[in-house]
Amino acid sequence: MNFLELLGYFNYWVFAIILTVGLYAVINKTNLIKKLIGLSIFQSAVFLMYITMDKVEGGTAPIIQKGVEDQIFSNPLPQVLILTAIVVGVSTLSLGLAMVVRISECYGTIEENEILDAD
Amino acid sequence: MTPETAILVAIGIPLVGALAIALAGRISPNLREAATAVTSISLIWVVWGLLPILMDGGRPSIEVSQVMPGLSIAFTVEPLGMLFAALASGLWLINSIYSVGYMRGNKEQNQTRFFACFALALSATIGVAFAGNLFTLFLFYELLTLSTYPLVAHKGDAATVRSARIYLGVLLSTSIGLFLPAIIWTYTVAGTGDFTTGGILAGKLNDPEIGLLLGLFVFGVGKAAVMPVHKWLPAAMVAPTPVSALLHAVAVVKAGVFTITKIIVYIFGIDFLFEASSSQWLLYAAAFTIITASLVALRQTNIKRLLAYSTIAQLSYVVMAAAILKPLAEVGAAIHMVAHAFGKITLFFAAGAIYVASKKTEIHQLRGIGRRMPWTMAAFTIGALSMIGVPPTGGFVSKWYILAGAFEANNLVAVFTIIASTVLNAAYFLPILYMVWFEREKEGGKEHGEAPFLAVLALCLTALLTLAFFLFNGPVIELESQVVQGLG
Amino acid sequence: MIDIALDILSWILLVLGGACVLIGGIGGLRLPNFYTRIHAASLTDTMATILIFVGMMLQAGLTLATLKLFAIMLFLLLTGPTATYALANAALLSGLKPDAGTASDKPKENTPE
Amino acid sequence: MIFIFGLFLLTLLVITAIAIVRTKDLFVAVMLTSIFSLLMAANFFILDAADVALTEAAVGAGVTTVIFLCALALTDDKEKPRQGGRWVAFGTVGVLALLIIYATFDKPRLGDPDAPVHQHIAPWYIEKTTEYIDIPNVVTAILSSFRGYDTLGEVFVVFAACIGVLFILGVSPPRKTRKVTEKNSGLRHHLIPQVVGRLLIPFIVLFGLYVQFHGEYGPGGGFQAGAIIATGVILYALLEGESEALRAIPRGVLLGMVIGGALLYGGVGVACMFMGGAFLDYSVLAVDPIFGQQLGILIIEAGVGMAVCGALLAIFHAFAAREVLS
Amino acid sequence: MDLLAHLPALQVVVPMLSAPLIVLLQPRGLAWAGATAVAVLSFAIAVALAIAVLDGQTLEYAMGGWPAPYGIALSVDAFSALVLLVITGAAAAALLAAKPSIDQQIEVERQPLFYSAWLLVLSGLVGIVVSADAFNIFVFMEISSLASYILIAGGPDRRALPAVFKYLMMGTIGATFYLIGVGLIYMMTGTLNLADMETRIGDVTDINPILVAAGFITIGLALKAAVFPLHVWVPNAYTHAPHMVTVFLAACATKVALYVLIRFDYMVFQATLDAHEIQFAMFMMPLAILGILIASAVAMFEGHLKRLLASSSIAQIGYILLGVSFVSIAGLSASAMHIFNHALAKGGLFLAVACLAYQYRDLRLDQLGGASTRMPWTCAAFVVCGLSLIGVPGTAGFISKWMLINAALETGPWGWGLVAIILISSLMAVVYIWRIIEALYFQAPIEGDVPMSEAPLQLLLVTGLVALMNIYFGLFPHVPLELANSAAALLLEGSR
Repeated sequence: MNFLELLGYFNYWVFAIILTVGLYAVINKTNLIKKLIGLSIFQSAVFLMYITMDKVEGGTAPIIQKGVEDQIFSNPLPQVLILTAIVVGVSTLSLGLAMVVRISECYGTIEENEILDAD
Repeated sequence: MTPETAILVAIGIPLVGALAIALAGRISPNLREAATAVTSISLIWVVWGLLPILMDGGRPSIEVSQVMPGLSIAFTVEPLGMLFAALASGLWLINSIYSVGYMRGNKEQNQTRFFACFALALSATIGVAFAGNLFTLFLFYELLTLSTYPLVAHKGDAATVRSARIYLGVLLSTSIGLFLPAIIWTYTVAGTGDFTTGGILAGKLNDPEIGLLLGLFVFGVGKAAVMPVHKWLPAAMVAPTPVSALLHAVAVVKAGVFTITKIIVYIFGIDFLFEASSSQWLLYAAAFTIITASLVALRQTNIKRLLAYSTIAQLSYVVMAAAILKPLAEVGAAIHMVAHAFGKITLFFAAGAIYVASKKTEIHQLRGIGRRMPWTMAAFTIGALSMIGVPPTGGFVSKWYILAGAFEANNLVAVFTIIASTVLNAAYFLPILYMVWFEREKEGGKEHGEAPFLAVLALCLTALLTLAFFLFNGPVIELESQVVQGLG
Repeated sequence: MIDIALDILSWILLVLGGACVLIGGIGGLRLPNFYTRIHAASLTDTMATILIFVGMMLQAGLTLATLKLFAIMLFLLLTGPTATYALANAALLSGLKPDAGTASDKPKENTPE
Repeated sequence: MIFIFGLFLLTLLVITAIAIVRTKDLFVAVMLTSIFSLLMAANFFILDAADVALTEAAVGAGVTTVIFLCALALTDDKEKPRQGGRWVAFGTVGVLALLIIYATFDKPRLGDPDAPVHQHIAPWYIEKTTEYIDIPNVVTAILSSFRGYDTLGEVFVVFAACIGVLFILGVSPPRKTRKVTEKNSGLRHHLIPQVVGRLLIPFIVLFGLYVQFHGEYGPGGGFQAGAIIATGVILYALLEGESEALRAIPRGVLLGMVIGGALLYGGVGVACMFMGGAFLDYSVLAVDPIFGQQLGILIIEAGVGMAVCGALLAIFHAFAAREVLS
Repeated sequence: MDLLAHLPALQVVVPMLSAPLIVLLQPRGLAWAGATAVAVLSFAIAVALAIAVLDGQTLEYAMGGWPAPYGIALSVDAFSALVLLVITGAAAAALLAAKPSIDQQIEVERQPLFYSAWLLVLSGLVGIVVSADAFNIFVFMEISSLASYILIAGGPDRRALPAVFKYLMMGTIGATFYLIGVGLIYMMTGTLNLADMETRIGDVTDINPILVAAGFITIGLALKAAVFPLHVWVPNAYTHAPHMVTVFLAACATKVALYVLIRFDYMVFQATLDAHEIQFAMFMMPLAILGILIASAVAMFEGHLKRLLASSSIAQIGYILLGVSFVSIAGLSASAMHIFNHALAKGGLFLAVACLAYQYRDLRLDQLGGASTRMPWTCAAFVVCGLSLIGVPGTAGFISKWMLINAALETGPWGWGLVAIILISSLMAVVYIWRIIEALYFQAPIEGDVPMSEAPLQLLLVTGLVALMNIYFGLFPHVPLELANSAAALLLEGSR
């Protein structure tokens, strides 16, 4: 199924694009909150990559129904990993936001260059 | 106390002493001086206690720790080291007597730090003397550099710190940049660094490398002040005179030449080196240093700087003697260490005494000072004569042996150098002596008498030693000839 | 027979719902100012919701799925208008005056450039 | 068919991401981020990752957005334009993108059943789950038993974030500050949202509990449940105002939930140790190892739920209850 | 329960589970006592582990009792034991000394959270070290990172906040890169267990994803390890963190990332990547050399005490990397040794800095005049540790330098050039250490209300102890040496 094949790679390409978009925001933006948003995009791109690799053709979510025979399941392991990763991402994010709040209290701005000028 | 433990004790005593001095210094100066005296006396007792064993050909040795396979901290007492240790410990006592007088006479600051570091330096010196292999030697060599840095920088003002930086910079960079690679090279080639009679490199290196390695060693051991790495010595003259006296007449510089001699004798082995044509340059380097330093000394107007350059010249005597690579010359080298030590320390003491009594530092100020401080200047005269090598002083004996060695190797360069330098020495010392004794003092000079009693006592002692060494040098020679037994 | 009729009916509902969504979308794009636009938007999450969900329920028949669909529809019907209200309210508080005319309020709005 | 839908969603994802980066209004950016998360969740669902989809929706689209908004309220919601310097960034990320796309060739295509991923370990999980643990949801089985140690670590990540936010925001704001009135009174003056909200909250919490305890059978589990319940309470806080919410569930209780949850999880592990198993080896908890496993999973999921819910709420309050600089 | 068998798990679990309890210890001082007790306990565990693996064996532990590639396995070998000793030792020593300094810098009511975060860092770091599962490493990496952000942000200076924010950004990017790399490997091998990866990665036919994964993992970990071009977060973070935190993190945090990097490069990739040695020589070695030289040069001209030491840390990381890049037993053991010795030296230095900072508010060199008379013992300890950092014989630092030089000589013709670089950098170290010592000893004391007194005894004792250890391990380095050697052997034959 050639088209599916293309789509399969398409997933990876989207992963690459989102990753780079997020990273671009992290590198290039001076606004700290914008950096954090970029960071979260960056991370969710990775989630996409993991989840992409767990799909099996004709598979279903790995929940075993009693009595139903020879059903194909998608790979549960990447899902587990990403469950963890998502929560880790949120934790990092909230910590970062807390710092941003303190920074804006101490410096009166959340623009990186202005902060650098302040010191 | 077995001789083995005696070695460790000898190194330990000054360490403990340093601690005691540091603590005592917080209570009272007298207690501190007492601590110094006790330490130095007990040190002498231990070190000289080892002499008889050496005389009977004993070689007590002990390994403290095998740091890494093939790399161990070990000590061995052999004649050269024994001589060096005995010399240093003995002169330390006299020197402490002197320094008490000097420091108090000058009301110097931070005397506690001064005496503590002094003890520390002594411990390092003994370590260098007794080191059983290159690694241990290097360890204590560095320790000596570091522990003498505070002494040199003692005064603490900007100029002093700057020259102290030169001192430290030259010594550390040469030792890390040249000496350490040389050691590593030796370990990789020979697989060991133990000092063994007849050398460990024999047959393991070929001709050009020998010269290169020798060069790394000679210039790596910056303390030997072979030109062009002599810059630190005049710089270090900013130190208080006792420091210059002990460290730059005895401990530090002698550690340098001692190290070189020891390396030539026990690492290369003189025969092996004698065969190697590429090792000849050392002789010329030493000769060059002798002549140049003497010439520079001629043009000095400051007493201590003059003595500094004279020291450089005299050190190269030892190096050259070692480089002649003949048994007699090696013995001469050893003796010259002693003779020069006595003579030079006397001169420094005298210079210090003059400074304390009259705050005079320049040569031209010394007109007729002999009448004011007869004892000091008498001692000065003896020291100067010993430098020139006039009998009846110790300097004569050592020069005699070196010359003998030079003739044995019919090494005309050495002979010529010695003669020339003798002339030069005379040329820069005799005018001073004349000026001191026979010229009339300028009018209106400030009135002053002798230096503090302790100082004078000390310098008279060393002067006497200088004379005594001319007569009673038998045991030393006997001891040192053990070094070269069955060689040459 | 009857299930065919149900099928047809459900498809009609679904198509109508889709149409509503489309209209709402077009309205959201074309209408001049804020209030008119949220009006268009609210069309999607009320009318369209009802039509589509009823359609799907008819598809599902009397199963657990129908129950779930009903719950979801209820949820949407509760939240959607509330959201619209909150939106309008916020706009009002932030000083955006509604006017009967079709004057565009672009300058007053803060849109991402 | 479903793949077409996926294609569509992915394209939307990219567009949203670019829009997020381009907009200068942080408020808009945050809202778009929430949409981004929803799209992502839908995508995960298409790819058979029900649990992940649920988590992403609840955490990514829900809680994250709220926290972002709180932070915006405390700082500034406009981004200052910045000039120059972007070509370096473009270069870097461009190289990165090429690198990854280069890596994608040779990758097994989407859904390839012969991909090594599906050959080596996953089958073992799928077949042994029934044998050792006997719960339908393999994801839950792996999450809480086979790789329970990871999950424990994850709980402690959340714990770390919680104490971190409390620690960093623990210092009182430097300058003189005033309370924003509407912030405390919530939406009490707005009838409709209040009524609707009041109506919804019980259902949200109920649904949370369902997800919590149904996790062994369907998609769900501690994290999702914790997040959902937290959103319920956050909604309450928005309606009734900060102070009300804090009166309902005081800080101490929240911290207690976090600590209690973490310790509950760890305690189970230690208990297993004392009962002669390895750390987190639930099978020793009961005579019948399978029942032991189920029991252990039940307990630790409860612990996870408590910890996550408490942590998210504590973080939310730490932001929301902070006074705004004048 | 058989305690020895459970040690690997306990090593992680003890500090981890006691972290929440610490939060509850509100009353003043109690939190500190609890945290210290736990840290010392985990140090004891680390010692026990080190003794257990001293003979080169490896302790395995199956979490949850599930067999290795399916469940998560912990494994402790000589290398990890060495690093464990460093981590737990640093944590315990710093905590033992910490109380006065922390009381001075952090409000009492926030202290329980602070100490709890401290324990989390500890558990996270040891968790990374003992874990044998790629993803599990990521999780614990995050625990330690988040907690260390907290610790650094605790600094009273407001500049700590931007610094730690930068650290958070780069740290998260690094962790995510690592995650991508692990994902790619998982995609190609279907496993997460390191040993399993090593065996299965060999028969992966399509090499591209693996290569890219190697790149991502290397870059990500290099970010966390502050390898030269990626070190920008270090100086500010170390400078503005609370002093005791600097002691702790400077001693071990970056080294753990290096540890993981070494683990991956030698255990997972080497079997696959053709010409591993070449890749190291072309890629790692230049970075290491640049890092050593440039960072040392920066340190030579740095005016702020902590910042100076921070840049020297970057140079030291370069040394470790250099030893690794030789891909030889000697080089690896030199690196392992340097991990240990540098922790000793730098930990001691920062402890001394903490002592100074207790009396001096301003840590710029020109403000430190007369310290030697006011706090002689501190300065003495500083000198000793400084010498160890320079690598003066008789101190711990010399051992690793010596080993490094010998390893360099083994590499053949280039050897002498590398030796020259090492010696030059040592001279640079002499310069920057000596600038500090001159400031402490020979600089006129600045007039001010600086009290003429030593740091509190508690702080001073630990500092002195560490200084003495620098000398002790310079003379009797046998235990770490043995560990380092067997670690190197394990790594290399594990890869062949």
